[in-house]
Amino acid sequence: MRVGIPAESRPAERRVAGTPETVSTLLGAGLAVDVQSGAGVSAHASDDDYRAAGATVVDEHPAGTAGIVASVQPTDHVDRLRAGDVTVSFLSPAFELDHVRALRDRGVTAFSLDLLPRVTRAQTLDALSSQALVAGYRAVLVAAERLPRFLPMFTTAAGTVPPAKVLVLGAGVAGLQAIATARRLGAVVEAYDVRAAAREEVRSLGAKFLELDLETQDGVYAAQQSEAALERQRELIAERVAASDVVITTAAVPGRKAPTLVTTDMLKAMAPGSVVVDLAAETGGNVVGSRPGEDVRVGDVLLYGARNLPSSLPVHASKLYAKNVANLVLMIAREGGPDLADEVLAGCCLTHAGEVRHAPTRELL
Amino acid sequence: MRVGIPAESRPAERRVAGTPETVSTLLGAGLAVDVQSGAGVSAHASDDDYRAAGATVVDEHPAGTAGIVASVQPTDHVDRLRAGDVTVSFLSPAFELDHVRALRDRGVTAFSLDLLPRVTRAQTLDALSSQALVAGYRAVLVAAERLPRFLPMFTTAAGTVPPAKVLVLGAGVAGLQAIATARRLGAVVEAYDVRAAAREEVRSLGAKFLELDLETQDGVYAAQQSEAALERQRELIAERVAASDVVITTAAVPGRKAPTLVTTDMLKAMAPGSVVVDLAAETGGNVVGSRPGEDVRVGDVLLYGARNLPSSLPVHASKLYAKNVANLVLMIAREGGPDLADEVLAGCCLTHAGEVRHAPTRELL
Amino acid sequence: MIDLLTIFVLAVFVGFEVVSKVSTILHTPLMSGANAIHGVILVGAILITGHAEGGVELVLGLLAVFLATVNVVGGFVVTDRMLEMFKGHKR
Amino acid sequence: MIDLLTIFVLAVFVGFEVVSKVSTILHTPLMSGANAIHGVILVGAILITGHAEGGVELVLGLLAVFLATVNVVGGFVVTDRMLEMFKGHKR
Amino acid sequence: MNWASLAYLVAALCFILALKGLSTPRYARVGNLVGAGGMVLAVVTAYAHGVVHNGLLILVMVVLGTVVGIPAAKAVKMTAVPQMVALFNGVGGAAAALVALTEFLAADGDLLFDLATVLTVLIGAVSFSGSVVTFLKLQEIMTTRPVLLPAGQSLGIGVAVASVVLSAAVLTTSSTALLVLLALAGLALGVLFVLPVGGADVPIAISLLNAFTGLAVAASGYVLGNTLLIVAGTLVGASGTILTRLMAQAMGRPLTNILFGAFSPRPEVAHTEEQRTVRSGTVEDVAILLGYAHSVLVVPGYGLAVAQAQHAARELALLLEARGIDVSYGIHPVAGRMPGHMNVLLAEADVPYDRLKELDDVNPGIGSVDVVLVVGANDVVNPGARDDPSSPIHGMPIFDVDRAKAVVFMKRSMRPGFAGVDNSLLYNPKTTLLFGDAKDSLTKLLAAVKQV
Amino acid sequence: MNWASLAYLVAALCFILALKGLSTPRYARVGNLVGAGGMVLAVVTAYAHGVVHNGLLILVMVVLGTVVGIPAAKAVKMTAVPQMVALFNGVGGAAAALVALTEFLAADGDLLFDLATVLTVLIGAVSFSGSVVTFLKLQEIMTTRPVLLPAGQSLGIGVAVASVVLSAAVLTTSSTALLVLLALAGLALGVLFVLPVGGADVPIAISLLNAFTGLAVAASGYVLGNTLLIVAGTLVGASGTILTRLMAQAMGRPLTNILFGAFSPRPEVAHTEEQRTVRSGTVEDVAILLGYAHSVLVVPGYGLAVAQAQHAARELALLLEARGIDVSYGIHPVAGRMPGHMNVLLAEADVPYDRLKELDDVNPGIGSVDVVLVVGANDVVNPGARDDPSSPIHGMPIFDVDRAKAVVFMKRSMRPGFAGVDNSLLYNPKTTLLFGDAKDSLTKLLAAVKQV
Ligand SMILES: NC(=O)c1ccc[n+]([C@@H]2O[C@H](COP(=O)([O-])OP(=O)(O)OC[C@H]3O[C@@H](n4cnc5c(N)ncnc54)[C@H](OP(=O)(O)O)[C@@H]3O)[C@@H](O)[C@H]2O)c1
Ligand SMILES: NC(=O)c1ccc[n+]([C@@H]2O[C@H](COP(=O)([O-])OP(=O)(O)OC[C@H]3O[C@@H](n4cnc5c(N)ncnc54)[C@H](OP(=O)(O)O)[C@@H]3O)[C@@H](O)[C@H]2O)c1
Ligand SMILES: NC(=O)c1ccc[n+]([C@@H]2O[C@H](COP(=O)([O-])OP(=O)(O)OC[C@H]3O[C@@H](n4cnc5c(N)ncnc54)[C@H](O)[C@@H]3O)[C@@H](O)[C@H]2O)c1
Ligand SMILES: NC(=O)c1ccc[n+]([C@@H]2O[C@H](COP(=O)([O-])OP(=O)(O)OC[C@H]3O[C@@H](n4cnc5c(N)ncnc54)[C@H](O)[C@@H]3O)[C@@H](O)[C@H]2O)c1
Repeated sequence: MRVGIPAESRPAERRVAGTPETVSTLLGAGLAVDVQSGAGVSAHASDDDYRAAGATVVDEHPAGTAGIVASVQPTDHVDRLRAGDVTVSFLSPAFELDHVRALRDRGVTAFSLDLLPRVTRAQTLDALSSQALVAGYRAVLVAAERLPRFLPMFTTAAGTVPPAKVLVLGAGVAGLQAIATARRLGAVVEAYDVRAAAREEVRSLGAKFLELDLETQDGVYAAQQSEAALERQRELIAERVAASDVVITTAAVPGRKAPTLVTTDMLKAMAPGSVVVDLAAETGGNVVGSRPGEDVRVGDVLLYGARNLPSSLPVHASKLYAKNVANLVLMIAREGGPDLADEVLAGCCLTHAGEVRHAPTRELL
Repeated sequence: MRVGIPAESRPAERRVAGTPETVSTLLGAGLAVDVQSGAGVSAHASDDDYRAAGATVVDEHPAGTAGIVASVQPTDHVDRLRAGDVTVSFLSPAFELDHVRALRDRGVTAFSLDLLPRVTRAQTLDALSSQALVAGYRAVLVAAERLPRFLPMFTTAAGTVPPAKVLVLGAGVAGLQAIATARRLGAVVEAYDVRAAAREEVRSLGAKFLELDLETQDGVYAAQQSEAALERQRELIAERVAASDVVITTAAVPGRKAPTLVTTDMLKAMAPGSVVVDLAAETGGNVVGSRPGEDVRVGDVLLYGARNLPSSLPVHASKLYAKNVANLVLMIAREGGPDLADEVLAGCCLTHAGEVRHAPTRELL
Repeated sequence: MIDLLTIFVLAVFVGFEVVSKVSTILHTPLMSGANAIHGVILVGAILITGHAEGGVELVLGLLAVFLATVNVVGGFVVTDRMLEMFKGHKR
Repeated sequence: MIDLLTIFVLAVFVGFEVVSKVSTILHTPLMSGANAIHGVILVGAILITGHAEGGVELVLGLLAVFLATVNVVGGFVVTDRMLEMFKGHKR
Repeated sequence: MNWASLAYLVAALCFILALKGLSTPRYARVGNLVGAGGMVLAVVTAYAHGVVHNGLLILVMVVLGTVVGIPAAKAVKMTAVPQMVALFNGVGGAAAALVALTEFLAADGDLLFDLATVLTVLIGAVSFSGSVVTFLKLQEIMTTRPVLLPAGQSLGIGVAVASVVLSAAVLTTSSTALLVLLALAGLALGVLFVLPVGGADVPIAISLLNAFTGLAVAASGYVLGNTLLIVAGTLVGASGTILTRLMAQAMGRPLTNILFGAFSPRPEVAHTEEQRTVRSGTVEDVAILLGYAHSVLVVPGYGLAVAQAQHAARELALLLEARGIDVSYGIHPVAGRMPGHMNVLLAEADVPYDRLKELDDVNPGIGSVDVVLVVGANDVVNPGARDDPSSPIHGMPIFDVDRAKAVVFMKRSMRPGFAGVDNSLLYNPKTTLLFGDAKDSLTKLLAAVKQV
Repeated sequence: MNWASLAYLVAALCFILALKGLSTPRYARVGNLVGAGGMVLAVVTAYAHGVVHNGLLILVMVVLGTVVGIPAAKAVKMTAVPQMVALFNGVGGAAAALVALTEFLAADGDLLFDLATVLTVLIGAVSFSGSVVTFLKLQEIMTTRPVLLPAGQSLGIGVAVASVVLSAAVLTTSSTALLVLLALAGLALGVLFVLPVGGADVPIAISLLNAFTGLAVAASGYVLGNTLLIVAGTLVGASGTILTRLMAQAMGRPLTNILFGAFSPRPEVAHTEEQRTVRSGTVEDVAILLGYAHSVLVVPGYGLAVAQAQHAARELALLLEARGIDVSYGIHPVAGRMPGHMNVLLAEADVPYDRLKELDDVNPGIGSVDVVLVVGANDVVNPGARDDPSSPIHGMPIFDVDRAKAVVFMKRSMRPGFAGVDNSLLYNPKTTLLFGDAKDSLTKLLAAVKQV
């Protein structure tokens, strides 16, 4: 079977779904690999590197020639895909309904990494985690860059600089990594999450868990909360937001618009020069007024809406993503084609044989 | 006596020589303070804040009205200064000879913080140190931001990311802080400096000192090296530069052009995506081809020439600088006017009563 | 008599003090070693048998000598085997 | 005689063991306490004086009683004073 | 004073030094040898100085005893050593009783002599029969569970009272028959004493019986007027008592339960724990395990993070390294709760990167690792992920720490990890569990390793 | 066996327990009281049971001794305690010698009796005169420096030989006159023994003389046939010997130098150190100082960074905090070699920010800080910066740690810090120096504090 790695075409996407390293892996498993020329340029992998690893470098997008097309963003050229072709990417189906329809109509078997069930066995395919790791790390760098203050404390002959206070809202993978990175840089960190398990996880990174008088949730993912509950949460965290120099929000509920946690009034109560990074900006935003990829000034506060943060670390984000993809491709190709009885593959299969298999997406269509 | 704090006018200068905090200190010592309107805006100190601290907010530049004008960059409006007026700022006399002449001719008593003798008693006035602290910290953030890789190591289900290798050349105040910050972020750091004392200082931050087969220097400041010695140094460090993901150079010899440590060939030998930050770009550069304030691509390597890095952290850079300035002003005003018999004041007095008192500058004129 | 009592009291102290800081891993070897030491009853057995004039006393005495010898010999040997793990390893 | 020797040997062991782990700060108090204890020579002094039939023996004995008493009383009191720093402070 | 007394004194000295040596790992072996040397001296002295008749017969018995004792001691498997010690202890007790009995037959003495005789015979008999029963238990010739006789309590009290009455009778009548009866009562008492003692407590009972034998020997010393027996017996009695208490403490067993099992009205119900047994150790055990290892692998997990034990782990590793032990860290890709969780913590504690090993670095050579220290990890070392296809975590790669020579597992309880599945490694005979907060345990371990 | 012997045995027991108690801070006081109790029991027993004549006179002397002893012990300044102990020790030695002499006059005995007498008299005399000389030295009535007599060596050897000859003579002749002569020789020997001992070694000499007195008392026990004296004397002799060795070790002095000062051909030249003396302590001293403190201030400096001792410092602080001791860190603005040097390190070791105190937080209340732990700092605690206008660092604000109750200074040598100026704090009587690499010292301290 032939695996195709296209060059990404969406704006500001600097990652690539295959690296020379994973090309070797796939070849070792008996697959052939086509890489579109220039696919790895932003991730500092040249066509020559791919060739050295054994890939065929092709000029055209591999849709229609490769049996499996693996990309970061939803594949271009759906019109060239043949029935039975397989695609692997982040599909964000809720935001890409047209694309999903096209895939369905052409009889493509589309796997979306954002639907992957988070069972132990699927950890090596878990691209949501690997990219959230990147996002969490970058979020802190982005904030530190924009902050007119130090994060760490310094006692110097010219006076003492207190450590910056960082508040992280949402302690999933990205949130935890943000906590860890901010702590490394010497900030005083506190964090909040609705899930009960988060308390211990936050503390396990040496940060303070914000105890709010709110109901907590069990389970691995957060469930949708009522508007009343969110309102109450906003009230309770307002004071902590005002006391912070940096706020990083990462709250998400899978398949839903991100919950609104920070209002404009709350921003205005922050000290001049404070920075807020909204990692959920692309899915509706945790902060009112955040715009993906833009710096917005709210009074004397800077609000940055994240847009594809993993792309800003293209080498390593690609390394991790490509590894996830390769593991998934190997699983798909194991018996010559995807075994949809397998819990993991079934979970992340979006369309197959003319059907949308993911129930929430089917409902949206 | 009246102290004037102007708004800085040079491009990209975001610091201010007085903060509401230091205004209070100066007032407490019986001085009056004029602050030019908008002086603190980039450092997030509003006119109201200054007023609240007791300063008079004036519309005009305080030159000619205040007895002591304290600024970050050399004062504007030298033509308005009166004989006997005092100025305090970073003067970088070697690069500002016209300005020095003007000060001398007008009979101004000008103190330059970059001439301050580094004796124990002067530590609270040591703005070179306080601003180098900022520069060292920012240099790492700037590099981390530009690096397409992680600095820290991560062992994850999608593979292991090795820690970035950071090389710091020159381990003065800025270099040491860069070492510390890079280590905090999880990088593997090695450093080199010509001064013998630097070995232990580098190790005291948990980093590795690069042992080169070169002569070391004693003393607090580095002395000018011969071109042959520098050539030999470049040869020896070439291999370490090539092995590094990030290089931060901070080497300086007071009053001289910065030594050239990294050549274009050395840059080209680095891995694609590597980042080099040249903190000495404004004084001639440690890296061939660096341009202050600009990102230069050399092959697949990014070379950033630093330009006024402290300004990119305006709140805290101003806080520290203003404290240094206030301490100096208090020393100047202690007996109604500067006591030039005092070793510290004498050391940093550039012009006085129509004379250039700093010998090296006098020679340059 | 008071001397024997004094000896007893002092020996109790020595016994207490000498083992009071033993580490757990040595509990069993120490027990075994102490066990071998109380095999010193062999001395008593030899003395009475050496003075026995035949009959019951001799038989009992000889039995005692046999049993005590087993205690002594077996005790020291088994202790030594247990302690092989501490044999000459570094430091 | 052998009993006294045994007592001596055992007492040596007890003496060694009992103080072998003393911390530096207690060196002086321990020395002082031990000093008070050897004032037990007072017992000897009382015994010989109690049997002395007058003359030189009585004088020497009484002198010994006096000196030994000073040793005992002074020793314990001064030790106690030294140890005041360890008085009932926490734990 | 004669040369024999002096030789006995030297032997006594050897015994003291032997016990002293046996209390520290470094000198334990030498100590045992010194003890054996003292014993040879004592026996030779006794033979040369004290034997008037029967010299040859005695020699024959000594040779016989040696011929029986050495092979028995050499053949026994290391796992069967406790029952062997019990047996040796029993014969020692019997010998003491016999010696006193014989002397009682041969000589007349005052009340104190009789008292010492009574004590020797009684305690020696108790020690003998008790040791035999513990032997049977440990050898699994009889059940290892506590044996609770019907009316065991009344029986125990009855025999105890009978012994006291008989003792008094012997003291007043000096009757040999009564003394023999007393010996029988002692035998019964020994059996009753040990029967209710269950599995794990048996070694403690052996230690106690050992101390008893020591006392019997000391008492026989009074009977014979032999200072060496007094000193050596007392030494063993005293050190054995302390040791028994230490052992009970180390195992967390109240000594009184064991001591008075036979006399307590409602004996403790045998613990109905799960079938699978776990072995939990003390900090000292682990310290010695570590102190004598050549290579140690630390496998940190989420528990290390929860306990914030990274600094403590690092300190311990440094200490071990300073002793020339090779320490590395096995970092599992999904240890903790976020990617790189362990990296962040260990970097904070300044663990050098080159000490961090991944699965592929570790697993091939794990068989030669002496001790694996699992610090708050669980799922990532669960052999079920490798061996049990029905396990929900089957297929996740793990550290094969069950293939290392020994495993120390630090956690707070028997609760499972994130995946909620049971971990067979906990029940592995190679595994020593160290319960408690990881930071606590590591800090204690640090102190304990310094003592080794 | 009579009640008196039993009472003596109990008293002996009390003495053992007393020594045991005196070896641990927690039980030291109780130990001393137990010892005193044993003494009262022994003395009352002796008086009640052993006195035939002169009862009243004895009582008078005891009262007299008490009247002299108690006020002397109470009045003495804590700094003068060593010489007081020396004096008490001396009178004890004298008493032992007198007792033996008196018994020699009164009774006849065999060779062993004579030998014991000779030993008692000789050792008692040495102990007496030696103690008196040490008293004079410490009280500074005579010079504290080593006194090196011309021909001191030959004199010492001469007197020693004379003592041996005299002893042999007494044993053969049983002459009282010779015994008195021997006593005089002993007095001379004591003086010669102590004269060459200099300043810091004097306490070690006292401890040795103390052990001597113990031995003299034990020997007198043989003379009188009193077991209590034997046991108590031996105890003191043995523990005193060990203690002397420990003291010499703690001070890093080779014991032989002190022991054989009088006999060594070329006595050590008196150390010509600077006039100012420093006090260097052991890890145990500092551990106890810390263990009994309420508040501790850690002042880290460049040396902490050089030693990379931040983790060790943190561990120690945690241990102290766990004991309820208040620990904070004094962060000087220019500690280290770059602004914020200490911040970086302490953050790495995860020291909470709220424990970091600045100059203004610390100095006002520093008088109530029990112990300041200066870890590799120097210039930032140099009182010269405050007090000495001629100092090159005059004007730099410092931590006024010289105003705290006690200071522990950890560094490797007497070398100055960055500024190259001498630090008077090193010579402050409040200061204990702990030489060595800061990390090493802290790690040892950690272990030692756990023992306290
Ligand atoms: N790394 C990731 O990205 C990620 C993300 C999500 C989930 N996971 C999952 O998390 C698991 C990670 O495995 P793991 O071995 O690191 O952890 P684990 O399997 O969750 O086991 C952690 C163990 O630590 C013990 N523990 C907790 N607190 C402790 C304390 N204070 N002191 C001592 N022990 C303590 C717990 O036992 P006691 O309660 O008995 O003390 C528990 O058995 C895997 O199942 C993985 O799939 C990983
Ligand atoms: N913070 C800044 O920005 C900066 C910059 C430049 C200069 N300075 C100057 O540096 C000084 C800082 O004061 P400070 O008190 O921190 O340091 P310091 O005065 O330089 O003293 C450091 C002390 O640490 C000891 N030391 C070194 N290595 C050690 C080790 N491994 N273990 C134990 N002790 C060790 C040294 O004594 P031994 O050799 O005897 O061990 C030395 O006395 C000030 O004079 C300041 O003006 C500061
Ligand atoms: N099984 C595995 O191996 C595995 C691997 C990685 C992650 N996970 C788990 O997946 C879960 C989700 O991780 P993720 O990063 O994908 O989450 P996510 O991106 O879906 O959400 C981020 C976080 O936002 C939180 N959140 C939602 N609403 C919130 C609100 N109103 N206020 C505050 N916080 C709110 C969520 O609880 C979540 O922790 C975690 O529990 C993580 O442990 C499991
Ligand atoms: N006395 C005080 O209180 C005090 C305060 C702050 C700094 N200092 C000292 O001042 C000194 C200089 O600090 P700075 O930051 O101002 O220095 P700087 O900016 O003048 O120079 C930076 C570093 O570059 C090094 N350098 C020069 N040529 C080099 C070459 N060819 N290769 C490698 N390195 C080279 C120098 O040795 C110096 O360490 C340091 O020694 C510092 O400790 C003293």
